[in-house]
Amino acid sequence: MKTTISGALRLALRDEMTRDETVFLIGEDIGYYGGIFNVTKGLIRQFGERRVVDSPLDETGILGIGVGAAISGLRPVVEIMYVDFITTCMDQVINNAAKMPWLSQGQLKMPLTIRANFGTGKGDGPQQSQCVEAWFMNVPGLTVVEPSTPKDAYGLLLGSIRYDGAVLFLEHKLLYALQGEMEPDGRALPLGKGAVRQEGKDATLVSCGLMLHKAMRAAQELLEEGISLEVIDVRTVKPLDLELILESVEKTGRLVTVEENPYTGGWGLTVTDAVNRELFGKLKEAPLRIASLDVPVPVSNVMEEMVVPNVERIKREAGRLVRHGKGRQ
Amino acid sequence: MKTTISGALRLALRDEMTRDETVFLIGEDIGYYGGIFNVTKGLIRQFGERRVVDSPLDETGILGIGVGAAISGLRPVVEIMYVDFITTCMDQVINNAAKMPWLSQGQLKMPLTIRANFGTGKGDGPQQSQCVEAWFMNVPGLTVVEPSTPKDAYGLLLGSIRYDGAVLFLEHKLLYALQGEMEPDGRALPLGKGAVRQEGKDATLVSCGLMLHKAMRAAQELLEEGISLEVIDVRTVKPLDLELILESVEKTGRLVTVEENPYTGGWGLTVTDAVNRELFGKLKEAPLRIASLDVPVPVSNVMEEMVVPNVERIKREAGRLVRHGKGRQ
Amino acid sequence: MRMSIEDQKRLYRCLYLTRHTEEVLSDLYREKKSPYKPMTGIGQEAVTVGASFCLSEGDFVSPALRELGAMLTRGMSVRQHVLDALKKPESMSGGRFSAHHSGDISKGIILGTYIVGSNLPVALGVAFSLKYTESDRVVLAFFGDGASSTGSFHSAMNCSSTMNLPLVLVCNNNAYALSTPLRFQMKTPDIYIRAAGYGMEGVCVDGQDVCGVVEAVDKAVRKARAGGGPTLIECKTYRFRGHSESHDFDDGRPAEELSTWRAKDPLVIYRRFLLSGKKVDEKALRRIEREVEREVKEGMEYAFAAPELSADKVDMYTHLYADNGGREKNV
Amino acid sequence: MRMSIEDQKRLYRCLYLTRHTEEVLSDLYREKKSPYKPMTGIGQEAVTVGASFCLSEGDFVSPALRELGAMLTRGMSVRQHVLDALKKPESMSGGRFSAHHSGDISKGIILGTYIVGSNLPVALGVAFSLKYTESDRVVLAFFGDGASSTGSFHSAMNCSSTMNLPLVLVCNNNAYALSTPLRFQMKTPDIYIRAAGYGMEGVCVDGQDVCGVVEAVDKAVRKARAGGGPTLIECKTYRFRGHSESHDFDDGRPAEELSTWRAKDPLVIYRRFLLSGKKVDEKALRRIEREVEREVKEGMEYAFAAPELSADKVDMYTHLYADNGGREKNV
Ligand SMILES: Cc1ncc(C[n+]2csc(CCOP(=O)(O)OP(=O)(O)O)c2C)c(N)n1
Ligand SMILES: Cc1ncc(C[n+]2csc(CCOP(=O)(O)OP(=O)(O)O)c2C)c(N)n1
Ligand SMILES: [Mg+2]
Ligand SMILES: [Mg+2]
Repeated sequence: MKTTISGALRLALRDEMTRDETVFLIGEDIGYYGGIFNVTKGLIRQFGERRVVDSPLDETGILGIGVGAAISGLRPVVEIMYVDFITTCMDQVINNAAKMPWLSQGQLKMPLTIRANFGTGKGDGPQQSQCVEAWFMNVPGLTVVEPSTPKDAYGLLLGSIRYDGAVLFLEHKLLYALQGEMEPDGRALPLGKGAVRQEGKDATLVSCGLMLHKAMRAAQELLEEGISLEVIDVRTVKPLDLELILESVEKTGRLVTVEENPYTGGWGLTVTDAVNRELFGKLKEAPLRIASLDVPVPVSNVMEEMVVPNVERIKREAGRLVRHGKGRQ
Repeated sequence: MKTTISGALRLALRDEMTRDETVFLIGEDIGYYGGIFNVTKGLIRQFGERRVVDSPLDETGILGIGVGAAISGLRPVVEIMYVDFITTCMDQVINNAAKMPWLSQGQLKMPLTIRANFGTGKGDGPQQSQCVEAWFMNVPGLTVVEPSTPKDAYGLLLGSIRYDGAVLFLEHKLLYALQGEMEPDGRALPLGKGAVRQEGKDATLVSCGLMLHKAMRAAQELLEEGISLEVIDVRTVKPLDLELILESVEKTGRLVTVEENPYTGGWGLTVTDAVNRELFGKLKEAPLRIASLDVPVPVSNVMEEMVVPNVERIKREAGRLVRHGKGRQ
Repeated sequence: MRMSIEDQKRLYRCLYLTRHTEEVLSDLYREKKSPYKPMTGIGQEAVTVGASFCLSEGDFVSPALRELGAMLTRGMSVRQHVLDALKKPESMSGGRFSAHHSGDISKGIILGTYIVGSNLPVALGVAFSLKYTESDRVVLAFFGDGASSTGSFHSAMNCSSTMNLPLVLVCNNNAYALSTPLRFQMKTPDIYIRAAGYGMEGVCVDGQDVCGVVEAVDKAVRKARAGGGPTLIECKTYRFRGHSESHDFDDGRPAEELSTWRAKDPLVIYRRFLLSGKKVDEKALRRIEREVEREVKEGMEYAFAAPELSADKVDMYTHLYADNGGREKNV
Repeated sequence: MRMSIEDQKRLYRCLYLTRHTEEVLSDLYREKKSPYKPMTGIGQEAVTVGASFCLSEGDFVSPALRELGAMLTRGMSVRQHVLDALKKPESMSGGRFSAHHSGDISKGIILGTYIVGSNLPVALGVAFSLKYTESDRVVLAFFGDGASSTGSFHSAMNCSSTMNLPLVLVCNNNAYALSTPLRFQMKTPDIYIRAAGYGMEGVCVDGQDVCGVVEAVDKAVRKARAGGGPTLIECKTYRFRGHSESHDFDDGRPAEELSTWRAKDPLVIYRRFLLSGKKVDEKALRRIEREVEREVKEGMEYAFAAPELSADKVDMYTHLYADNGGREKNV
């Protein structure tokens, strides 16, 4: 069937709630309102107020309920409306959700899924457009997932809910409406596995989320200019599927990471570092990172467009890397 | 004169409070008690309750006061007792302190210094020993400082207080007692400038804080084995003094970063990325990162010792890199 | 506060200015003539405007998310607001930040934030400054019923009370946080009762009656000015529009609820009050309205005609770091 | 709660067990015979033990930072605690976490956290589970006066009240957060008065009188069990020792204050109460004490003799990720 990413997420929630009584949803405006991007629309009618909980405007409370419920037998799917708001409950995420299973030697499980929308493109400015995966790269115990297609959204959300550890499940707000084929077959996708979205031989583009689609477009356009790019969708930003990436870069000899967060400290660093280390001496060019400018996300669309990588820029920089080396100049 | 890092910090606070009436301190137990590591000892007697404020146990309140006071003409030095607790006020740090000057086009200034102790070595476990610089690498607008000597502690703290932007000033808890020469001459050190702590030619070791001292020791011991390492103290983790580092690695041809945070997502990535990019083809070996294991900090000293890089490990891995290439095996 | 006739007219002017500006901007948005999507305080003007009206020069106000009334009452021009709304180069932030949260410290308007509740600790800090410098100025901070659930609210309440700071906390309890009714937000529908737990005075007023709001806030402001510490004032109110102009008017709210509240339009109520006092007549009010309409029109015209941001003129990095010294890259 | 003589003796046993264990561990630390630095609840046992005593099998307790009494009362053995304290391989966390925050979910003890206040939202979540599964079990969560300033406290109060969850919040208000006296923490010295603001019942009891604590907590537990929602119980108490054993006894506290409170030793008070009832005699209490002392001694001996962690046997990565599949490196 054809559906959107938000439709696929809704199907995943519906299917898993049907299958497993311990799964419940909690968040702001997710019940009668159906969620700020309609992902949970209709679920309260189907499952009732017990399993779809409209919470107070309090992310610490929401996360606390998630953590506490997870260690006592439930499988909470909590929603942080915009991921930027996670800054108000970081303690629960970093110090409790990520650590409790390890601290208890597995006595406590943490089947907690934290859903949140994120990203630029809506002119929502610096506190409602952030792309925050990189803040969590250095937090052992967390898993960070970022789907880019309806099929993946469905399978990865099931995988996250069924996974016994804490998952930050990030949904790009501009991708909710993206259409694609998928089957609501109740099958989960494994976390931590990337996917080759397009095969190529001149360079490997590594990306995810909205940027993945821009990278794909750039790759398609470059193909017409005779440059063949392999495009990898990491799908899980933490842990990254470095094996898949290394295999690809070993073949292409060139690496470009495309990410939406600011350049400094972005997750692409983990990719370039691994590639530089493991393929030292075998690379045709220095790996290239394409990322947002090192500023907050401006509210103006003119400025936002300048800050975030676009197809043109990816094309230009990746193309230059293949043609002349040294992507950025 | 000879003093400890905590003595130097205290002198900096005293001197700057004397010089500038707008400087005040706020934090938990910093007044009559003198701070958990005695840094503010005696200051309340000298400056009174107005300028040395014992706050409620509420980091959000503390940071809010810091941000609000900074934009209205004061120069707050707020203390987060252990940096781990910053997770309870991340919103103020990330969304307000780091962004307000930019958002207001400079109408608002943010002369805010956030002091906090951090790090391993006291057996304080996973929520009181974290090393968190990397969480902030991807937050444009913040500056992150980490002194490693009494002289630097004094100069960098003055520099941070006088700086008109938000600074996270991180003090390693094991270094407070470290002695060294310094002059309380009221001179600030510039932020963002690293220092070559030891010259060498075979490889460049880049580090800071407690790890810097371990790296120095390792370098000294390796020197006896005929390996000469250049050791750089970055002093400011964000922004990193990449110029200084690149210059050094251009000379030595090899890079080792030594950091205390977990390996994945650590700040060393920013260094290896820059070096790989700028010196591609000129490196003798792939840059090597030495960091803590990818786990929370265990409370057991036996385990903590295994998690955090020690002199032995730095020596072994850096030595191997110079001798045989490929530091980690 | 004893208000002179001039004061009363000025107050009505502020109310009408706020209402009219928001209506015009909303209409333009709905007619697709403007890209700016307002989150209006229509229906809540008595709170936003009334409370801000109690401030004097040098005082500060910390707006939450629908406090255009506070900004205008503090002297921000319509022109400026529309420049901000349209993200023009002449906007306060030069295109960096939203008009909803725009600030102008020269007028005592503290820059806001998208993060609900997060303006309160900042307001707390400004109040701290005022006490520190022994100023007799005060800070007025707005927040909604939704924000009362945040830790930020708790921090501002507890710290301001403990430290006896000149902070007046004004809650516009409009019965909803986005779509969420009070029953999902709190056990009791009252927020002012929280004050007692912090040893603070808590007051509850009818948020549709600007006179009552002014009286309560004025008293709290005077108390704060005199070193008497903070006050929490809850104003029972209602937003007549959706959460934002792209939301339905009701968001699932019961129709009768909306109509009951619409009958308590703060502008109508104050207008009636003024006329009943016989010192102001219909003509005088019409004159004010005409003036305001002209001001709004001129402000809109200027702002819409003002140059757009163009990519080649954007200054992306200044003020990100205080000295900005060479930090454009890899900061 | 009507307590039988057996119950009363069991309660005294728990009090004495807690006191004696902490004293022995503190002595050992001060004599440098043990590396473990206790943060004792000495002086506060009536709160910690008394409140936990009201729970039944299947209930949960969420300790704050000095709640050894709660752990022991819930059935954690002294041996286990000392194994945890000494970070032995046999400890609950295998050397990963501190004894102060140790948990054992099989005994209903929820793993704690160093982050003050942060256990409260977790306890809230466990209470949510209990309601969700229509269980009649309850959660008892401890926190200090210091924790009452955190946003976590606010969240637990508001959400538990709004959702009517089976949570009993017990505050041991010992007048200090580390060194900070109440006057720097809050405007009024009372915390139970916060409850009303959340539409919750708030109760204040003498925390040195275990009978009063038991009565109040038992009532709240029953109410929660019956679906009556949460209660906040503030117990006025005092810690007789420093913040931790490496801190001075006083931390700057006035000497008279300490001696006044020391005169209200909860063990002495309860002992006297038991004897005055004539149903328990000195001999019986001595017997209990002797038994406890033996148990503590044996627990200590076992734990001190137990093998130390050795680097070659450390399992660093299990349970960090649920499946742990090949994530040892570059996770
Ligand atoms: C911390 C945080 N959580 C959620 C949101 C999303 N959000 C924006 S406004 C709003 C409702 C705010 O309600 P209230 O405080 O009552 O103000 P009102 O809109 O009624 O004026 C929500 C949930 C946010 N901006 N920040
Ligand atoms: C969020 C946070 N801030 C500060 C600390 C440091 N700290 C540990 S215990 C403590 C005092 C706690 O006071 P209270 O809650 O009254 O408990 P008590 O020690 O009196 O039992 C402080 C400040 C912490 N652990 N967590
Ligand atoms: Mg509201
Ligand atoms: Mg206390």
